[in-house]
Amino acid sequence: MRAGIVVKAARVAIVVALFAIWEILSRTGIVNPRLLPSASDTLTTLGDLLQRASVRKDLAVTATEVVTAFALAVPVGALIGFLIAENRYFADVAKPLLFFAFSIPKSIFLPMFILVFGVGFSQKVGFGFFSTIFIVIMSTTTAVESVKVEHLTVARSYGATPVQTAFRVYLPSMLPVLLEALRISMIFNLTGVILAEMYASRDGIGHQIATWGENFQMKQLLAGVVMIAVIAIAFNELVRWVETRCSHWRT
Amino acid sequence: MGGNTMQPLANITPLKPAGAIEVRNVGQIFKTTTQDVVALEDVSLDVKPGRFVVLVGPSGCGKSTLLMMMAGLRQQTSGTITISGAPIPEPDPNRVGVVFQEASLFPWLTAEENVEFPLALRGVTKSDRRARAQDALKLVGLDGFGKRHPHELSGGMKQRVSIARGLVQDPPVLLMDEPFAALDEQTRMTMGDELLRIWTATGKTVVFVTHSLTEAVYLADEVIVMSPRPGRIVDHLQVSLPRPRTYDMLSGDAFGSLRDRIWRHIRKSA
Amino acid sequence: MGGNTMQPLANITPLKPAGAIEVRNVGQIFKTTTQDVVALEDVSLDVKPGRFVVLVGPSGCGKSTLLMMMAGLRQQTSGTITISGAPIPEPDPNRVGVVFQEASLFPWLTAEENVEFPLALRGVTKSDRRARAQDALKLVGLDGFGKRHPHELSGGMKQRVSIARGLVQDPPVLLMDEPFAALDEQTRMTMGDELLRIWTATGKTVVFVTHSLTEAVYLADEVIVMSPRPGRIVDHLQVSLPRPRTYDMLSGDAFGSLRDRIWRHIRKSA
Amino acid sequence: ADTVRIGLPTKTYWPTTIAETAVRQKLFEKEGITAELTIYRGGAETFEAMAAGAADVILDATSLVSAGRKKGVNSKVLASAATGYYGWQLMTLSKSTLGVKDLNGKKVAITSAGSGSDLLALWTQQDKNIEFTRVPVGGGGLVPNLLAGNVDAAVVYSPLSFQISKSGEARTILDFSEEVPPNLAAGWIALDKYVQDKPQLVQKTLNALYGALMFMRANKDASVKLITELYEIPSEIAAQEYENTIMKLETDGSMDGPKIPEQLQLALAMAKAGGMKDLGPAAEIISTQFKPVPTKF
Amino acid sequence: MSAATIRRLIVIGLIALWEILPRAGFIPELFLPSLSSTLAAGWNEAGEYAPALAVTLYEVAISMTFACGGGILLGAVVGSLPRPRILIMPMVSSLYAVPLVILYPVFTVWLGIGSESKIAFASIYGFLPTMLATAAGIQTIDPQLLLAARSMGATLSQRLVRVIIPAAIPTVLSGLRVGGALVIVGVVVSEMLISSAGIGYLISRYRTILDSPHVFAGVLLVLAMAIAFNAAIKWIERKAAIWQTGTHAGQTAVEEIAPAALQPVT
Ligand SMILES: Nc1ncnc2c1ncn2[C@@H]1O[C@H](COP(=O)(O)OP(=O)(O)OP(=O)(O)O)[C@@H](O)[C@H]1O
Ligand SMILES: Nc1ncnc2c1ncn2[C@@H]1O[C@H](COP(=O)(O)OP(=O)(O)OP(=O)(O)O)[C@@H](O)[C@H]1O
Ligand SMILES: [Mg+2]
Ligand SMILES: [Mg+2]
Repeated sequence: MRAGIVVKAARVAIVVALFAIWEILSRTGIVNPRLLPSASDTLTTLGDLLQRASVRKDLAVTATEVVTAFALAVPVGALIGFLIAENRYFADVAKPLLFFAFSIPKSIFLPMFILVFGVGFSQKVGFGFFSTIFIVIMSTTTAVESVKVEHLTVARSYGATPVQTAFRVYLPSMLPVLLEALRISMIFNLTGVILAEMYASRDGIGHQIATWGENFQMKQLLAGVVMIAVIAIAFNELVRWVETRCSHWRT
Repeated sequence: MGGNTMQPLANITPLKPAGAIEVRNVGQIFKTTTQDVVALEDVSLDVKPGRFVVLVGPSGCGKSTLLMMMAGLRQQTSGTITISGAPIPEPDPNRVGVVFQEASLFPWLTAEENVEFPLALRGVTKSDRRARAQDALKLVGLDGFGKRHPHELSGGMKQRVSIARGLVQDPPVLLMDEPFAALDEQTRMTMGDELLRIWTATGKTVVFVTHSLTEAVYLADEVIVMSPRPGRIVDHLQVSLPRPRTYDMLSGDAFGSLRDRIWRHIRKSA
Repeated sequence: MGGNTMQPLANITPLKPAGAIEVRNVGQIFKTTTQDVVALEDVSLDVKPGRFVVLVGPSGCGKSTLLMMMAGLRQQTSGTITISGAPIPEPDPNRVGVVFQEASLFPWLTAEENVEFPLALRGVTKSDRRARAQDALKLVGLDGFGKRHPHELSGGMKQRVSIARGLVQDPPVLLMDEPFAALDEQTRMTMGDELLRIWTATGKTVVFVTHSLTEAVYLADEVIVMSPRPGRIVDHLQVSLPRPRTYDMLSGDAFGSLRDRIWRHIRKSA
Repeated sequence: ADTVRIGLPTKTYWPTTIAETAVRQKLFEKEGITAELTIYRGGAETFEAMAAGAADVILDATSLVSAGRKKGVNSKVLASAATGYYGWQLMTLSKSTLGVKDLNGKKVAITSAGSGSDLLALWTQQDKNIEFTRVPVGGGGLVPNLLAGNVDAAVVYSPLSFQISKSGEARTILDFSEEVPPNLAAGWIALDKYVQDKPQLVQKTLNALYGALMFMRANKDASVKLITELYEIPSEIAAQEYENTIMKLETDGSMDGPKIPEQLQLALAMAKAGGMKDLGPAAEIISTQFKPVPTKF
Repeated sequence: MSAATIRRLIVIGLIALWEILPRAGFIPELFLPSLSSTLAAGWNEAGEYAPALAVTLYEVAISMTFACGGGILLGAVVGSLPRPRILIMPMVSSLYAVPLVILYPVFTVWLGIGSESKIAFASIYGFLPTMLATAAGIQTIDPQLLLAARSMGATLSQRLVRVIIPAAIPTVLSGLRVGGALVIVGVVVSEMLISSAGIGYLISRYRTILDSPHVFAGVLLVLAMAIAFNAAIKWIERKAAIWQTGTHAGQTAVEEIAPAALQPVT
């Protein structure tokens, strides 16, 4: 954190360099500009798109779905993951089954969600939840497994209840692993919601992006992708902010 | 050592009656991948309420194991242990407190927060907790180090935080596993005297493990000497030196002969 | 203690010349979130090759920090340190070996494998490595415990494995941070004698941190006394007692006066 | 008012234009109903949505209706919508000199296996008696892969086909709207159960949809403007789309017509050739219950 | 009742439901064909599924090497060097935030439409979680252990192989689990999107023509791959447990070996 400014500068430099390469590749025609419109064109298009009320509305819809799905998936997933890590019996029963569920491409189940929820908010949220929960469960299990036995013994000797142990020992010591998991989960969640929107939708940004792609509107498509990436990155940064606030005790 | 102004721990007052410890024919066998290890065999021991008992014995003889069993952190393979009249299948901070051989501080908490931890578990209010943690830290000579994280403390400082964490709980039975091992002689003496003062004031039962025979005799009502593998009790001495103890007694004959008697056991068995 | 038949460490032979240590005006300032801590200030020190130097001082005075800097594990904020004539910006096991204050064993390796670890790093063959590790474990009285994992060992046993790991490296300069803190007095004495024997046979330079003043005087050529925060050297004693040392010397006047002199420093500063 | 949920297979497909027109011209309102438009990823997805009860009236390939009956989804074609693949073209890069016959042994991009574009590719192989590899690249991959030279030709749908032809990037070597014999490729569809429960609603929906078609035929400028806006394409392309697809759609919609069974049978035969199994006779899926009466605009 | 029994009962229950629900007409066959018809469909077209499975397995195997091998290695490097960690990690996890699935059709332009693009996609898909999990796991390592290794002159690569990876083994393994599963998903999804071979291709093709028994036959094969992968990880876990005893995971594993030896952890 002390070298914060240097690191930040380096990071900005890398981002700028990436955009510059993108621009050059496209402008010089090394890559067909029809396939990869230049960075500046994409950003201009992005600006135009954001002017449109319909796009802003789509973004708002998607954001609401994403946030809802995430807010549901993370606590539920974390709880299940915790139970699995803590309770051997439950783990033996559930772990392999969950793992198999995790290994199947989720998009196969999209029709099931329409069957159960119809098309709409709950279907998107449901699918976002479904895409996220398994990774949350698995990451929580991982995180729990990195906790030191001595620390648990100490807490036990002070008569910590399971809930207290969870919040005062597990949570802080798992934090780095957990936050990383949170980041990945968010990405899964976002992808899940967008896939659901692409699959069947009346609104939402995923639906727009699918159309742009199928219509070979590369500028809009890339602008849309940038838009989603920015949302995900903003979330990433939020998590990182939490992380730096919480783990200053690490050297 | 930062500001060695050790002050009384105001909040440690004789609230709860001291506990009795009864250990009956206790054995502990560890199953390892290679073979079974008989760590303790047929250990029986009675600690009356309010006594200060010191456990000595060569490295690896089972002292820590015995303490863990008394704390309910490990179940014996055979025999029974009761604390204040009841078995202890689970750790119970209302009956027993432990200071571990390794400091085992939570790295994500500051020294202060580490000491507050057991109080926070019991729902003591923030301000009350803070005050008591401050007192305990003052007591171990770490006034002003409350805001540091464990990795910013020296080995001895960590051990002292761990002692403070044990004391702040104020349990009727206090089990301490080599608490002063990483301390210099002066700090060790001061801490020993503080411990005796608290003990006298509160009437706790203390079981204390140490490798320093001088410390053992200086602190104890009774010294229990253990032999190595399988760990057994080979001697049980009553230390009848008057209290308060002074460092002058260390050169006295009574002291010397007690120390020698223990030393002979240790020498033989190690 | 399991089979205390300490035997000579056959493979520790005087292969490399001992190293000299020069510490010049060294300071160490830790930046913490709350404030800056001056851990060491203007420390200068010369250790001639082959000397046995003991470092004492109250808890938190900066002994471990000084050792870490000599080992190249931490860079000083100011001043210079040279080992065998060259600065040590990086740890260099060919010049310096360290035994840490906390055992720091690798939990996934057995005792034996932990001791072999530094040899494995240097590509010593399996059989050679195993033989040397066995010797080292025998030396610290842990013959037969090679197959155990650290969590299956007692506190003192872990510390001894850590000592064995330090010795097996056979570095010209050996830095030991309270290596005997968790040992009972008998084992401590035996280990101290073993260490002196190895030191005599190999001519290593040893810097040894301890809190036991008796041990300090018993082992040392020179004792360096440090004061607490900011850590400084307040005294530098030459121990001219003849070698080999015996435990009878402990009651002699020369010994007593040296011990007293150190004690007064510690008492004052702690 | 009753709400009808209309399922549309992709955004830039003519049914969307029709349904949107009906909404904007308030034709549903005039019928006293409201409509909710949902766009799906493709024909199969739309059909599944109807089967799942998430869509009431959909526009889809007639072959799916037949396949669906064997899978426990009972629906029928209520109104005929298109008897050709309007705007669908087999295209190569403009600089390429390949003709249809030259595609023997080459690679041709389709959207996905079993889709409309696959059907057309298979038909081409049969009709022209050639063999080529069909490469499913997804809707978004058609033009990029063609431009990058990963494939030699692609089956492109409208208005994308008009667009890349206009931009000079690609040229048409086979126009499916001309070449494929008329068959009932697409129709408005609903579940039997829905038809039974709400015949009135279905009738009104069809009225509005065909009313929209009538409106579009009568108002070129407004329609082109709508297409431009909806699909974010230049107005020339929109005009092309208007001429080549909208104007060719079935205006009547009645399933009573004498040619209907035959045209439907032909559509099913094509689907069978495309790998669909278990297709029933055409008669099973014809519903003559409705005759769209275009809503007045 | 033992956990394995319960699990078996659950599986049997699921299988029974799978057969009964569609048969009884509670779920249209379009959404879930009965297990028997799925198996029959798979069996009848075995000649088609077998080569597809071979293609998918080949792609999975190669992607797995890239994703898991590379992910662990890079995660270990990045996780143990503070400077690159601060610099690179945010960028990497941000990069992962770009929704690749959407861009995949465009990527095939450069990577081709054969196995390469699937391998690239699945590798990236599985690589990042493996790497991020490994890097995060490494941060939970006791710094004292690294200090000790450094004092013994361990080079960076030695520290990596002998300290960092063993110490982080539980996290690494779970990273591997997640990464491996994602590789399978990645290959199948990219096959579903764009390809003319593999299980994913068959799934999406049959799906487009509403042939659900054949779709689920493909899904069953994917499941079989996951089961095989899980068995492999289990095997590694058991091996690793012997030398991993300092953490919760190790403890649990040791308990499995000698149930009487240790206390349950909580
Ligand atoms: N988890 C375990 N598995 C196997 N053996 C164990 C385990 N814990 C302790 N032991 C063995 O039990 C014996 C007693 O250990 P204990 O830690 O009680 O010794 P101690 O008296 O505290 O020694 P020290 O003074 O060195 O701390 C030792 O031989 C040790 O190796
Ligand atoms: N990483 C760090 N950050 C901040 N302060 C530190 C750090 N490491 C050590 N210190 C401080 O430096 C001082 C010296 O610490 P050091 O560990 O060298 O003491 P020591 O002499 O070894 O004590 P002990 O005998 O208790 O082990 C202490 O006050 C300690 O709090
Ligand atoms: Mg012990
Ligand atoms: Mg120290």
